[in-house]
Amino acid sequence: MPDGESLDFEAESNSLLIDIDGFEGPLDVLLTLARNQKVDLRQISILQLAEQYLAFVRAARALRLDLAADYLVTAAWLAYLKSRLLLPVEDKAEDEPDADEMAARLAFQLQRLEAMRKAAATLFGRDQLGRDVFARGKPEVVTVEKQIDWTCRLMDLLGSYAKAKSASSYRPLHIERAKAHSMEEALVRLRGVVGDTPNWTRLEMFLPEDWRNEKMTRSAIASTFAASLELAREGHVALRQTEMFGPIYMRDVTEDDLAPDLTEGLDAAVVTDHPRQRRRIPHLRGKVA
Amino acid sequence: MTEAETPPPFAVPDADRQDRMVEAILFASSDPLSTDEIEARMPRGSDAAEALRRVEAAYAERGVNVVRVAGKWALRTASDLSFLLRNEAQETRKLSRAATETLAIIAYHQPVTRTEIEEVRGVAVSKGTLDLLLELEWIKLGRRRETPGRPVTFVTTEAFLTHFGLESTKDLPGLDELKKSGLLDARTVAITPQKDDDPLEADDEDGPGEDANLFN
Amino acid sequence: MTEAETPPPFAVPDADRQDRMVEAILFASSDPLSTDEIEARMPRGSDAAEALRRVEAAYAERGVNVVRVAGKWALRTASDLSFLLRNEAQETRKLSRAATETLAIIAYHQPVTRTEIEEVRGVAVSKGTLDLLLELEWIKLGRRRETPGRPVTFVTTEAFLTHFGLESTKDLPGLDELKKSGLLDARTVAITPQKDDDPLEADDEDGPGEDANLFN
Repeated sequence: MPDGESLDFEAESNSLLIDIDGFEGPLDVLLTLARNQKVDLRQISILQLAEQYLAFVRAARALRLDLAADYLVTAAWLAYLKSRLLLPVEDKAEDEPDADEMAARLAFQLQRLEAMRKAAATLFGRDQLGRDVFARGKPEVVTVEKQIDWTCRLMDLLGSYAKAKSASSYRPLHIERAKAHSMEEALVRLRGVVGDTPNWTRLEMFLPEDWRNEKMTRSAIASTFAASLELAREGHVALRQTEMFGPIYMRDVTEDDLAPDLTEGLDAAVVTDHPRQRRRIPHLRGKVA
Repeated sequence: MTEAETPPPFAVPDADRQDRMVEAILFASSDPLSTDEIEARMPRGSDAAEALRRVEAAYAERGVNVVRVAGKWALRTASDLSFLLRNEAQETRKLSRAATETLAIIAYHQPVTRTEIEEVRGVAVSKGTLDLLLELEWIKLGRRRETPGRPVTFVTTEAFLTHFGLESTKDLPGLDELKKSGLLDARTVAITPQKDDDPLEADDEDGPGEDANLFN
Repeated sequence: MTEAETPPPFAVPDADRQDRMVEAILFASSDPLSTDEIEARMPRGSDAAEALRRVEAAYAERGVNVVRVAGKWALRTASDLSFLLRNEAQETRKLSRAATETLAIIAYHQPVTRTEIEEVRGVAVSKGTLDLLLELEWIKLGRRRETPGRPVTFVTTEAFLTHFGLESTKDLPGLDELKKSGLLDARTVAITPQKDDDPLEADDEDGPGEDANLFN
């Protein structure tokens, strides 16, 4: 290699080092180095190229230690290739690839990359739409008047009905909140009869009409009972139960009822004016039933 | 691209070239341009007004004309050809699943209210779906239901029968027949509650495959 | 065309009128149109291909030319007048070297897998690069390669051809020479580290070898 070119390379290789971040991997560096040999890539000396690359990596490492792994792997590979290229051909082991072939492949890869670079440059050097050549600035929209023919076959109709029908019979399982007659509702209802119930009347008589079926009546009894307790506590009604689990009667409160000694026959809860009374009410449900 | 890459700074382009420039400028512009705006884009010494007159004349008989709009210039399709820019397309489209299902439910349950359709489908029925079916004249409004709110009901039409080749809606196969014909897929049939009640019967029918179906 | 069975409702327009129609249709559209699409818009009996040839010739020297892109026809401003139209140029961000190279590799090697792109470039292709090209609609996904792992391939789009004014991917500049030189042959190169293990086997990669089945 003439001195002049060698110097060129020195200068180039300095800029290579500075430019390392601008290179996209070892192949990029190799291609640049190969270009520096100023020969057709097909005739490139892989041996020289390997030497130059190794020198480049050495120098780069001296400057910055964090040289990317790719560069080092390629360096190792090239060092190996170089040694293989230098060895006499007879020493070649059976299972190892031919060094010349490896070199040829590297040369091919560089050529190919170079070719793609040129192709990219040519491509982007073409007249580009919107940069060099222009389409109509105000395209006239072609209005499409669409006439749609909707079709549906009988089979589609039947199939979809069958699906809809079977889907609706198998809704996901939801545990619905049980319907309950609230004490508030019962209270409103009972307050309505206060004053109109002079005689002892069974509590069941005050249940709302639509709660008298088998499933819902327990809830209504519970709430009505609780409401009656509340009204008794407030002093509006009197309650009476003559035996355990016996029927409960209610009537309007009278003067007599207000006397403290007349607690006989009444549930203890009625006369106890205890603030926690209402909290205990839920426990009574079972008894009412 | 090559011959004129660097036109001498003061050489005025010849008339022919000026015409080409006006054409290109008008073509590429999204808005009408005034004579001054056009001239401003042309090399110095060009006469846009002259060029525009020539270009206007050149295009007078063509499929695209140079027209003046609001004192500015633009290229427009010749008015006698505007019909070319309307396209009539006939398209055959399959009815959507929602529409098919809705139509089917109306056919089987008529007269049926929207709420009832939704109950069967388990999802809301969009107004668009009903509108489409009404527009196709496959369904029409029936009597109002004499319940609170007096909701409208939907029924199928003659056109519906004609389209589906039915004598009457009574000819529609029942759910059992649908099952037998395989329109209900095996999976859904396998988990019908009646069969659950009687495991022996289910066993007889489906054999050991039954369990597998449940989880498929 | 079909004069015997269905006589056209109007007389077939004469050549001059057909030319005007082709002009109008091409002018109206900013996207390329195929001969068939153009003919479909013309009255029955028109010969769009003939008219297109005449119109193409008529516009050859004008400021707006008829060009063939992506196997279709379009009107474009003459490229020697681009300097006039700077105002119309959209701001396009300059593509990175990685993106332009990747696009070129896809264009010349298509269909091509990501791994193959990486082999050519010698570096990993960042997702951002492919995303950008996909977003520009210059590339799209092709068929999966029927090799182990069934990798997706990338191919260029019609928008790519339109943008670069190419009639087809066969018209890519220098394609024939590259093919002749063998530079577009699928060949795996030893330097790619992951292929170091067994370069001979790696060679087989493009044809699905017997080994391929082991991984399917």
